Amino acid sequence: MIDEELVQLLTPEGERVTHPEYASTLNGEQILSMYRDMVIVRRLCNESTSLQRQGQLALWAPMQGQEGAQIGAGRALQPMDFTFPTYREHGIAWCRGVPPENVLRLFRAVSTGGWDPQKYRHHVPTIVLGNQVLNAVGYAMGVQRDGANEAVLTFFGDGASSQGDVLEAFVWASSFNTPVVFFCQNNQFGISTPSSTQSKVPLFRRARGFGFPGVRVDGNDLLACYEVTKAALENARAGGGPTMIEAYTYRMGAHTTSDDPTRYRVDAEVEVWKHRDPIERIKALLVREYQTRPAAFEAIAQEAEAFALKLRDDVLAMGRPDPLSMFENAYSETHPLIEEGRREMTELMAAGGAH
Amino acid sequence: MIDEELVQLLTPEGERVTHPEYASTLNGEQILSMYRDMVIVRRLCNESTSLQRQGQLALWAPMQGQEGAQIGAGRALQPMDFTFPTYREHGIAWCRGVPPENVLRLFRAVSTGGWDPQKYRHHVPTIVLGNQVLNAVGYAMGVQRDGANEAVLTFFGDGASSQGDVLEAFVWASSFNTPVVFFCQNNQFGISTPSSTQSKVPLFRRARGFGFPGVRVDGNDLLACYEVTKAALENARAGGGPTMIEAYTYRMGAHTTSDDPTRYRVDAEVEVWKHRDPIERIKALLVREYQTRPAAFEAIAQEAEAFALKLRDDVLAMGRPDPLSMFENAYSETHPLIEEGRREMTELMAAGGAH
Amino acid sequence: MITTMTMAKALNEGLRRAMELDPKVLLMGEDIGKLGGVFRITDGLQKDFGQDRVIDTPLAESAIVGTAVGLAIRGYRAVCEMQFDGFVFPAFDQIVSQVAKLHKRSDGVYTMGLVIRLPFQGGIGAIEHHSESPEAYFAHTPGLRVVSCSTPNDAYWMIQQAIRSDDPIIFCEPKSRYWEKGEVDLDNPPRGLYDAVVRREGTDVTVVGYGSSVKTMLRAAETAAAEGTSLEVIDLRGVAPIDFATLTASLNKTGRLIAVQEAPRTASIGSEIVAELTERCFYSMRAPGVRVAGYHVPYPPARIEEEYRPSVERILDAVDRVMDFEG
Amino acid sequence: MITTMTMAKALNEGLRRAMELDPKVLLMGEDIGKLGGVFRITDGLQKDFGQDRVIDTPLAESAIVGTAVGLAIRGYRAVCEMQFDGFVFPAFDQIVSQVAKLHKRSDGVYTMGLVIRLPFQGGIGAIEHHSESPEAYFAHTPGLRVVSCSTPNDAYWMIQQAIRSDDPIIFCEPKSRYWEKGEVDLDNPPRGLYDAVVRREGTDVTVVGYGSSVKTMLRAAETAAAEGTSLEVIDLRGVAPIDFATLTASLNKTGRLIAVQEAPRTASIGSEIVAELTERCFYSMRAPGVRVAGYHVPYPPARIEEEYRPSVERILDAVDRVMDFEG
Ligand SMILES: Cc1ncc(C[n+]2csc(CCOP(=O)(O)OP(=O)(O)O)c2C)c(N)n1
Ligand SMILES: Cc1ncc(C[n+]2csc(CCOP(=O)(O)OP(=O)(O)O)c2C)c(N)n1
Ligand SMILES: [Mg+2]
Ligand SMILES: [Mg+2]
Repeated sequence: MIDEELVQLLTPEGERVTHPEYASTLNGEQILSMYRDMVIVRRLCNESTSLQRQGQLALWAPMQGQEGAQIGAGRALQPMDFTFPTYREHGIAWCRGVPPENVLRLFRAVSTGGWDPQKYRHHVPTIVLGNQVLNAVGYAMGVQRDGANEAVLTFFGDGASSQGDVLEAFVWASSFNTPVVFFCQNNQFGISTPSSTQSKVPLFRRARGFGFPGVRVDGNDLLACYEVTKAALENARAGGGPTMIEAYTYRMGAHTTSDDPTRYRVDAEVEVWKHRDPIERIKALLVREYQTRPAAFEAIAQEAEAFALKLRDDVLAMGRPDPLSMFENAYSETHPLIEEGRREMTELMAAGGAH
Repeated sequence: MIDEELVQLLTPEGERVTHPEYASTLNGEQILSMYRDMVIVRRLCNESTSLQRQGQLALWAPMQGQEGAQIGAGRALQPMDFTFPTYREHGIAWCRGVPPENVLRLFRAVSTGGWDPQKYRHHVPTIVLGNQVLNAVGYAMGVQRDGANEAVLTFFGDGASSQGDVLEAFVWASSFNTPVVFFCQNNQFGISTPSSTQSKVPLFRRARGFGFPGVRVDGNDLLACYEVTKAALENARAGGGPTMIEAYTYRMGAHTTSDDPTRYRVDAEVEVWKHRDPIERIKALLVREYQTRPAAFEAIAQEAEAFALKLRDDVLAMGRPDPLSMFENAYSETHPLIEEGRREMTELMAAGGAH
Repeated sequence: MITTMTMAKALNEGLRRAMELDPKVLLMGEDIGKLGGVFRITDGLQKDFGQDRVIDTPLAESAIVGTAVGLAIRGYRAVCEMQFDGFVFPAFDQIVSQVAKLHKRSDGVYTMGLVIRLPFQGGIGAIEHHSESPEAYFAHTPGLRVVSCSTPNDAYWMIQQAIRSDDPIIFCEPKSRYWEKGEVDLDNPPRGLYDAVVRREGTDVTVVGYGSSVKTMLRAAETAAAEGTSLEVIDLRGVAPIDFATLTASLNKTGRLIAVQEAPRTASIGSEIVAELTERCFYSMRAPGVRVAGYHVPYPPARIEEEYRPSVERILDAVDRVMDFEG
Repeated sequence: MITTMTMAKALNEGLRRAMELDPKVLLMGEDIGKLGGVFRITDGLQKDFGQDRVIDTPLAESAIVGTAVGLAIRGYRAVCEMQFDGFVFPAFDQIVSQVAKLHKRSDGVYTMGLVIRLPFQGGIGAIEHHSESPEAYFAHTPGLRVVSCSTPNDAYWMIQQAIRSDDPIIFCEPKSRYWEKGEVDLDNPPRGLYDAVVRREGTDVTVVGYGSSVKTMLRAAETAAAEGTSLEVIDLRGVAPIDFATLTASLNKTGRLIAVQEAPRTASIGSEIVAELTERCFYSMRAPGVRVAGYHVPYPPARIEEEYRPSVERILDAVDRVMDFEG
């Protein structure tokens, strides 16, 4: 992984390296707190996978391996910034303060959203690849018009980078110089499709051709992800326009719980990436540089267990929605077909089992 | 127009300049013959504009100013290559051998196509911006599968360069290394939209970020357009993959006969570009270097006049299509709604004016 | 105040008024600023409201609608112009997947108060992709609303009502009527945005349509009257939802129904009207409802478009059919 | 030879057979190669036919269809897989503007012999955008054809017939039935691609639907029979064009009509069936045709999807309505 174009501040072994443009500004306390975030969201992913296996979730999209990218980017945000996720940004949702059980509502198939996006300044998940990237640029146009000191951070994957919507978003962000940062997690795969199918050259280079900077960062390096995102967001808030960040990382698990990655990738590759685990890397740094004690790690591990237990309880407590709720919020204003549908369903429920 | 990135082989004054990568390979006879093409397609545009003013065409999309780009590119093609135009590639249609009156069928609103695209290896005009660029890449995938020694040349404008379809086509062409050349005529405008709205940086730079070369060529320089296109097509046929060519030119006339360009551009700009007229430039070269006599130019001018007269006659002879023809070729195979519609219309025509 | 103007001007004035009343209203589209739009509907508005409120966009419809969604999330009300009906399709995904669903997906937190203006239908002798009638696609999509105006007065008021609505609205403008004049009452909005209106009373046949068809239906009614048949002409206005109360009242009176549209017939607004009204008025109906629609072919070259579009002749032919119906 | 297999396997075998018979047949889509598609419909085909004929594409639906158009021009027959119904919309523009129109625009020179495979309808407990029923959009579009299979035997034969067709076909696969088994006759194609088929004969009510609804209708017919009402269940198969001859024959017998679909009701296939059949069978009808459809809301979260989809209960409720109809 020696790559001149790759911003790295920490080696896989947890040793610091310097970079001409970016320096780490985080102190030990902050790093420990971000380590905690990473451990918790990984625990969230593990727990969700078991919940799915036990039939409690319809699906789960795991993000193990991408904790460095997401906690790095997520902690670089200011409270007033706004984020536009895909279906895999559980780490970002965590950083935004979305109650974790709400993240699971979509996957438990009790909601098509999950949380109040204005309250947490975190858009609902977008499943149609690339749609949210244009929505983010539009939001950023609103920020501009309000003269607000805010930035927008939007996510997409290496696969989605081929969608017209993402590429049109690049055109617009450049044309209107909007305060938006494009955060592409290149986790090397669509579902089975390797990122080489989407591009023969590193993805971050696309940005330059649209007239704004692209940066490739080691997505498993929390410190680098944090600094690169922070700088891009600051630049956006200062009127400097868009940046594209390609976080070069690896999806350690399956695409979703429906996926069987053994069909398209070899174990050896997964093994290689295990040695680049973003969490282990920070742990090594904490031990080496900040003399963090086993007890501290142990406390976090315990916290994560407690977190997982509570998460499980919260999820199991999520009942089946009232079927009549499908008529709520389909429209803002009254609509005759909504009234009719509600009436029909109510009658059917009342008649229940007439046949 | 001194621009290091711009390939030029002839100055606006018709003086030759050298370029490190491209040299002109055309002899005097060829240049004269291409001069003739340019004069004729300009005459075609002038005649069509008058025809439209006289109510004989529903619309016309003029291309005056773009003759260098189109005849340069069009003459660089091999017979078996295939081309995918927009609605403005009258010069390419000419080079492909499409009967000129057929080009006007769309604009006389007697057809939604106009010619046999397989016979002339020139696709029917595409009006929905960008659609044809993906179609071209698909065709090139077919060429690849056939192992044929052919290339595909597809056109689009600076405006269309913002469409998702064009950008997805870049992704695909790169991913599959298809034998396609993207020829973007940057004539500085969408309708009223300046090309700076589509991109803050020269358009040709986009290609590089998708993993293939982009070249900017002086679109008013016939010689340069010819050589750059020829090289790109040869490279494509040889398996070298796609190239994007940005022909930097200027639409001297209106967007279409429905347009009023005085609303969005100043006369002074148009004047500047008149001095860069692609036809005058070649004429100057022919006079200076090949001692072409006035009589030769005169003969071409007369040929163009005769051409225009015939074109006019041919267009005026184009009758209104049989309304029943709308049912032809809507489907390849029988379809009950087509039968029904045909029957209904036939009855209505027979009843004609019952009320 | 009552004044006379074209539908194009009425839309322009309606947009102006909406922008004056609400600083969150923005216009977006291709060539809508300096040029004033290819139909000049936005003429002069960029000059008066600036480039930040009347936005000349890059040429990409998915992006026009996709960014309008983001602006809605931020509290703006974007009015997006699609240059022509045939160019709305690149934006179809954003419309169906995001515009129509985000109010629901955000549990009501977001309002998608955006308007997509669509110059639609044919009749102007244009080349292809410039004369489409895509309204059924949108009517079929839960989460959207569709309306169409047929007079300058409606144009003036309906565009303002649409912009004020918190739901996303596909606003269909019959481009062949842009240059026809009519009276506009600048003080009194005529009626609710989705209310159908009886444009001519009649007793024998209910003829219902919208947009450019309204004038054609009125012409047919005149001829029919001369021939002794009385047509009740209804301008739908609300294409989705449809004001079935007004239609039912009419059909219960006439017992005969003709639905007129330029769009092709299969799975269309006309299908919906006939199916639903048959259910509501079964015993009043003296003949089955009949649809007069575009044929099931790609929109033809303009020289023969009048044979494709519902004409007075074709409506009268349908009148004969429902009047003479014997089963 | 008659053998038993799932619909998924039948499609796989049908594709394999089509590829064996015609070297111009190509498959394109996301994850269809190595992975065999998320539903494994193309399992093993890339291994046997190579990467040039079973093409794992970049993730862009407009490009999948847009390049399939170019391949058709070059003489290939591309079978495009849309991973899920909800992801066909980025390709909508290419489908409506090019696929549907190029045969016409080339004056018949090009044939657009391409197939767009669409796993559609709900019932698998998926998250949103994975359970849509977009068939009406395509049925409304001249130039396209739409079919849907409901049994493994039909799946096996219809996919081959669709691939052989020179017209572009939207091939709707009821994903909730992929894993249900049935007999496949490998030698004798059952009938024409657009022919409706009576799946169960009956005398009181004609119940018509397609895809996943067929099984639901058959279940309803069983219950109804027990309650003394005889339903004739028709599997549409051809969604556009519709085989109205078969439907008319049935309706003239029963006099009562129910159209069933998962898609929302407005301007839908059900609207078309009711409107057209009312015109054709007016005097045979003892009650107005009734539609049982998805509600006019975005597809709900899967935990309550069974209340959204037409259920046996809802069909029987409609049966009561048409049997008890008094106007
Ligand atoms: C428009 C669209 N097409 C297809 C899909 C199906 N799909 C869901 S996720 C996925 C892969 C996306 O890969 P990438 O963008 O790299 O994101 P990742 O899943 O790796 O985070 C696909 C094809 C979709 N959601 N949207
Ligand atoms: C998808 C789509 N949107 C809008 C239009 C309307 N339109 C026709 S030409 C044009 C400008 C195109 O500019 P450019 O691509 O630079 O080509 P040029 O006309 O300059 O040759 C526009 C907006 C269209 N044809 N297709
Ligand atoms: Mg990925
Ligand atoms: Mg241009």
